[in-house]
Amino acid sequence: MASMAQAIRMALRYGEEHLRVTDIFGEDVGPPLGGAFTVTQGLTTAWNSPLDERGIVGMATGIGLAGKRCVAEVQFCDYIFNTIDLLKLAGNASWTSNGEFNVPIVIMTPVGSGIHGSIYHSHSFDAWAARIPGWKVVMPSTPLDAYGLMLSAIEDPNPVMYLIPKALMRARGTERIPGEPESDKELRAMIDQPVDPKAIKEWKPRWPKLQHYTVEIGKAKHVQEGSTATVVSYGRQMPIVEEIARRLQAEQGISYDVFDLRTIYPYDWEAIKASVEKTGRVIFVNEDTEIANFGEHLLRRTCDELFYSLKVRPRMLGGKQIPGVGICPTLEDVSVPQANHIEKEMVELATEPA
Amino acid sequence: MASMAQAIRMALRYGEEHLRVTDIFGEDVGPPLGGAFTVTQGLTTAWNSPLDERGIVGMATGIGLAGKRCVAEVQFCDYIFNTIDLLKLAGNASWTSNGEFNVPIVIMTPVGSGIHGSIYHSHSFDAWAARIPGWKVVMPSTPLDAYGLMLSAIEDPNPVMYLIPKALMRARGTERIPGEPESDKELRAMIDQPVDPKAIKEWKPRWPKLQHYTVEIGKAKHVQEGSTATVVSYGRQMPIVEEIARRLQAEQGISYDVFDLRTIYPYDWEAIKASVEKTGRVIFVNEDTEIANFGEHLLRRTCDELFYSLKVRPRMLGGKQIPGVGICPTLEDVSVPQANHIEKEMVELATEPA
Amino acid sequence: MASKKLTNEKLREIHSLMVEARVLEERLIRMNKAGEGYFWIGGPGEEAFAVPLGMLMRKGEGIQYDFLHSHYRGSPTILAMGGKSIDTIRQMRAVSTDPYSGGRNFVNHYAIKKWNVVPVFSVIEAQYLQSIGTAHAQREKGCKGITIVTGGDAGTAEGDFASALVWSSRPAGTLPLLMIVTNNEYGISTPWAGQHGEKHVADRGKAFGIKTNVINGNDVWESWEALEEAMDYVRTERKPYLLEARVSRLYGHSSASGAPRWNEEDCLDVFEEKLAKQKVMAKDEMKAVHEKMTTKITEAYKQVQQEPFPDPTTIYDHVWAEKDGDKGKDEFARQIGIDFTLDPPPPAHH
Amino acid sequence: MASKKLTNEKLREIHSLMVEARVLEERLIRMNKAGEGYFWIGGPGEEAFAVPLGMLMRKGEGIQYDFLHSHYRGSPTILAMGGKSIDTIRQMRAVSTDPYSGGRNFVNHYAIKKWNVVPVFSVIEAQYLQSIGTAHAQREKGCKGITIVTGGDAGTAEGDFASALVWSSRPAGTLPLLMIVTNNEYGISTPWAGQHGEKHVADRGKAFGIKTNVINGNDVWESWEALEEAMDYVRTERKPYLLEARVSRLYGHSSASGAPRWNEEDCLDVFEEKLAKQKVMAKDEMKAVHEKMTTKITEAYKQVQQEPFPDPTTIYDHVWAEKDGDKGKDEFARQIGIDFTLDPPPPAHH
Ligand SMILES: Cc1ncc(C[n+]2csc(CCOP(=O)(O)OP(=O)(O)O)c2C)c(N)n1
Ligand SMILES: Cc1ncc(C[n+]2csc(CCOP(=O)(O)OP(=O)(O)O)c2C)c(N)n1
Ligand SMILES: [Mg+2]
Ligand SMILES: [Mg+2]
Repeated sequence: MASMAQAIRMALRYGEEHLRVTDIFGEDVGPPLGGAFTVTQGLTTAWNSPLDERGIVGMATGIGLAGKRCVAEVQFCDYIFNTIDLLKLAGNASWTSNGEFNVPIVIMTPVGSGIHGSIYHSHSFDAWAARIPGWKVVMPSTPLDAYGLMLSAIEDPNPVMYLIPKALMRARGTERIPGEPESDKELRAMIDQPVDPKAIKEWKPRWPKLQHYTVEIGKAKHVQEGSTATVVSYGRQMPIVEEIARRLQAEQGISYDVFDLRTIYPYDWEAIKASVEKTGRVIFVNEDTEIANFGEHLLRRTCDELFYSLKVRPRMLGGKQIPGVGICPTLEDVSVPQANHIEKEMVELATEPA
Repeated sequence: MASMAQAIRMALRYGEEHLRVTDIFGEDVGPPLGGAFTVTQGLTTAWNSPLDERGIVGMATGIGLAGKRCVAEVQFCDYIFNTIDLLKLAGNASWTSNGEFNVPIVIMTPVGSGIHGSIYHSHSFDAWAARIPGWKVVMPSTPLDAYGLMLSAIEDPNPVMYLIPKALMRARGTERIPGEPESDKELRAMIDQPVDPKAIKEWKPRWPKLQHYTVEIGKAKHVQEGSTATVVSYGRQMPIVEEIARRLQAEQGISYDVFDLRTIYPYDWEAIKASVEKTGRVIFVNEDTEIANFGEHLLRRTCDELFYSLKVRPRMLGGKQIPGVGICPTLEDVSVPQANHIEKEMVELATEPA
Repeated sequence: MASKKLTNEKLREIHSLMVEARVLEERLIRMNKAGEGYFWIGGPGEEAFAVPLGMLMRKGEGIQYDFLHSHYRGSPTILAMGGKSIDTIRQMRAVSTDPYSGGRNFVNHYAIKKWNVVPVFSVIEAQYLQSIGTAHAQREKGCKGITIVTGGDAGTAEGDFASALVWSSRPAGTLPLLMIVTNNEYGISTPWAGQHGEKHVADRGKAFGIKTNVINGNDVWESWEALEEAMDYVRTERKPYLLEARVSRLYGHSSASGAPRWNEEDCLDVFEEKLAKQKVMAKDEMKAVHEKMTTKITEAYKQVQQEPFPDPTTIYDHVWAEKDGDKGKDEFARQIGIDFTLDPPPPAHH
Repeated sequence: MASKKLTNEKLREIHSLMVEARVLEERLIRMNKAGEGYFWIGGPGEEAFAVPLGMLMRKGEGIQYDFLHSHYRGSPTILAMGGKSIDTIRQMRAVSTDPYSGGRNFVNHYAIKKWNVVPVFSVIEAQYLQSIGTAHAQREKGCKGITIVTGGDAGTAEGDFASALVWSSRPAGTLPLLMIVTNNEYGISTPWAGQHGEKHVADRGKAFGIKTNVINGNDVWESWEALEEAMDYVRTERKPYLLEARVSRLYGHSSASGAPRWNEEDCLDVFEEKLAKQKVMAKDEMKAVHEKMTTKITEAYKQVQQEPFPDPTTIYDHVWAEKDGDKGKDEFARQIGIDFTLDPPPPAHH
């Protein structure tokens, strides 16, 4: 199975071949590196930008205003924080102009902890992005969703923020991407750039026959059916939640209704609502800092509309409100929620007397 | 009574005279204008910066790192969004350096709607600021608090974000600032710069004998005692909430426990907690956009710690999640909560059957 | 510095547009003072430069035509392109018929898709960053269109101005970008002199090998020629050009400073004197133009007073690109929390 | 370009520091490859320039001394100032004894209050913006201290570099600021040539009237002289100076690119050859220095391996400035939601 990095690479290839993408750019996005995480290797329209995130976001916005489609990368979301004004502009161009212009662009950026990234390779961006109206915000947790969401993001006539959980960049999924060859080795040989600098120059990817496969923006994935408690997560915490839910079902017979939100805005409220009406128990899990966290929004909306269906207090699990994630694992492990913390909360949620 | 603009001006004067403030700066902060809202008129250490918010925040951070004290202004918080990375750095300098350095600075900026400011003079910044660890964040709603919070902000050895509700800039309070003369006219004659450009050159302020008066950062103001329902707000919505609470008490005998939070981080949880334990009903009111809103955090914490004390669903009232506040009042009035919306929610909160 | 290129007919056209722009702006200022519009900012004093700019642009939609990323002093340019005064008055009054923002934005914040006038944003200097994107889109082979961006002198202190210099002169792909700075020697109340160590803003282009020019933007002929030269260069060379035009600011910064008339050189006076001297137009003729425009603008103003304010529920329109005639409404946002449009407050202050 | 100013004693001191810095960095790279530290980035290849920089600084605390806003390649400068190799190894290993960040930050991210070394941040070019602030604080009358800021070539594309030029050359108050760009012709994988239209970064200072210089930073003598001249100028004139040093990047960008040895001019080889030729040091002597440093660093490395990782609860320390010995703990943050430090996961991967 393809890794998430390979999946996004193939989606971008599909984009430049079939969806009119003219530019894929950012710092070290073009040759010889093809992206800090190999995501843009071998692409025809990939090019290196100056080291200037404001320029990157401005460039993307302008390309969109000119009616062309591009995918721009901010190398790490940790370095996107000087562009919030520009993201706001891209998000409000349609609204301020009363619909004269739209900005059909994608900005992708790796987010989150889990690679010992220290203070400046561990930031999250989901809550921040949710605060910028006019953007759609997506975040895959599997390679197949990564592929499908990227195609949807490119096709969407609005700006789409595409967040990549960097700790899952190399993780392989369980579902094959349409067109992907059977063997991982074969796929690597076809689309992974060689490591040797000399070999890179000669190298040309051989792309599989990729197909049009999309994941609708705004639709959560019902990862596991259950009746006792609802768990809503996305990104890096998603596979952790899934594993715990599966295990607790097997070991303790607790039945979790598990959702991978996939889209942060506009999120799949119908799915959450139906589930919480059924279970009366809910937890929202992510790793962004916990004050004015996006999970707090979901919890508030739960109180707005489902308060009297709740059997126990609704929960939100996020990262601690501290200035950064320290590089030493003893620090990182207590700064953002780890499997043991998530499990404990999930158990409490399901077993707290109503 | 002094207006809020005059109160802050006097506080800054006290700061440069008694609290070692060496620099008060920003766009149009120095002569001849003395600030877009007259806040910095007549100050000895006020100077005009280049038109560069990143430079302003960087300059302030550097002054703080050098151990000096300054107050920098971003002319409107609408133009602070290209500096979030720098604000994060100022906020994490102490933490990343494990305590080697601290950054004792104040950044002040006008926020919010209410002056027909259209898309770019109506932004809020409270939820955003709450997402930047290492900062203390304050927001006065009266001139006296504005004075006391500014002195505390200057004295604090940490970076303090001082948010000024611009719609209240000219509002007068009911409590006199220590040292302030009895007559408003007298105060104006002493510290308001003349409007005539020629007169400005000659003009020198006559400062009243100002006194050391502080409002502790982290302490809410218990604006009105009550037993039925808790209302927590700050900034521009505060006087609106107060007026409604007073009126509803008189007209309908509803007894509200009303708090002016004043500090957004670290907020006065003890006060909120004690009140909600008493009333079992709570609403958090502000005007920032409602997704990942700071009020949602307070609501989440309420669910964390007080869920089983709640008699009815907890509420949060914020601005709509749209790309801006339109200039036409027909638009502004339905984009951020107005008195009628706040009143309706407050009544529902208090009267919903438990 | 009278150019021979400008025929008398063209000069009359320029004069008419300059007068219309001036009368329009003065009406906007009066409206603001009368409380019929909450904020004024605009272009009086920049007409001699800004009208030729609008006339010289290759006007149309798409990358084969010129893109304009304008600051908020662009009314003369928009009129010269063919924009209607009444539409600017509509934006000032924030009525629903405002074609540029539907009653949402400050006046002189244009957005005209069919002429590649991208939205004017209040955020100083961000337009320079966005301009590199439309210019990049115009690097397509055989493309004739160029991108033009305008901004003030003080704003060049933002790093974004430097970014435009860096990106437009990249050896890996130079951009067909005409960067214009209108230097009125002020940023609101702050004089240029204390804040800028460079003699001319334009000098900053030189290190990047960018062609530059500094001109008197109060002179119609000089402006016309400089713009023609710069546009030709950018259009044929597909390389950047940095043009600094020294201009006046005739009514101060904006309504925030009261918009009083300043004692600076008035490019319209200068132009009219030269037209008279060169016998292109008689004083009487000019007066007639002023009267005609005054009547036109007064009528437009009166009409706009009859037009309705936007419906509250329009706040959700065009959050998204339109799809199947849905006006890009964000119904999702509406359903979160309380929908204030169900309960708009009484119109106390309209 | 051998200067007479450098005595043999000084040259030996420089040599010793350069060797120590090099051996240190090579140890850090090995540690990273062995999984004893998660990320490496540092300064091998910049020693000929960076060691003189550290030696020439006016070292101390407060505005009378020089401030250093360094990028992440500053290890030779810090050693030259008197920093201990073992402390850098501690930061690499992220142990609790790391004096610069308590096990939080990437290696070579210094912060030394007593020598005015402000925190090194990973955010490229932000240091140029912060440097204007310490420089401004040094505008105080009679102040002798200056501010020095360092960064790479690619980073100058950020608007922040331009902001430093603008702010430091303001006529209303020029700044005693020495801006240094170490140009290794790369930003990670991206060659300088495609992204920069300017011939020299330093040329960008000229429009602002800023004094500039471009030097071969691989040469100790040239670096020493250029730095001395630049520092003298800034210190006495209280004006900015922009110095570009061409340097090598000997182990690629960072551990992210595998940190292989690159085939670029090695300033240490160059220096040693010249020292031998000039008979300042014999090859044997130099070898002894290498051996001594290798031993020193190996011992330090071994000691650090014995040192503990930081306690989980320290994540709340120093959020705030310390008060009454409270370590600036943010107890408030701890009490929100769940305190993970009560339940740290098993140390699977330390
Ligand atoms: C990023 C940003 N900062 C501040 C402002 C507030 N502001 C509006 S106009 C202006 C001055 C602009 O001066 P200049 O660039 O010289 O243009 P001019 O108005 O003189 O034409 C300022 C500071 C803004 N709109 N955007
Ligand atoms: C604002 C920001 N953007 C991106 C990065 C990721 N990054 C780290 S180093 C680097 C290249 C820096 O190149 P240069 O400025 O030439 O310095 P050098 O590493 O070559 O010394 C990049 C892009 C970052 N740290 N900060
Ligand atoms: Mg100006
Ligand atoms: Mg470099």
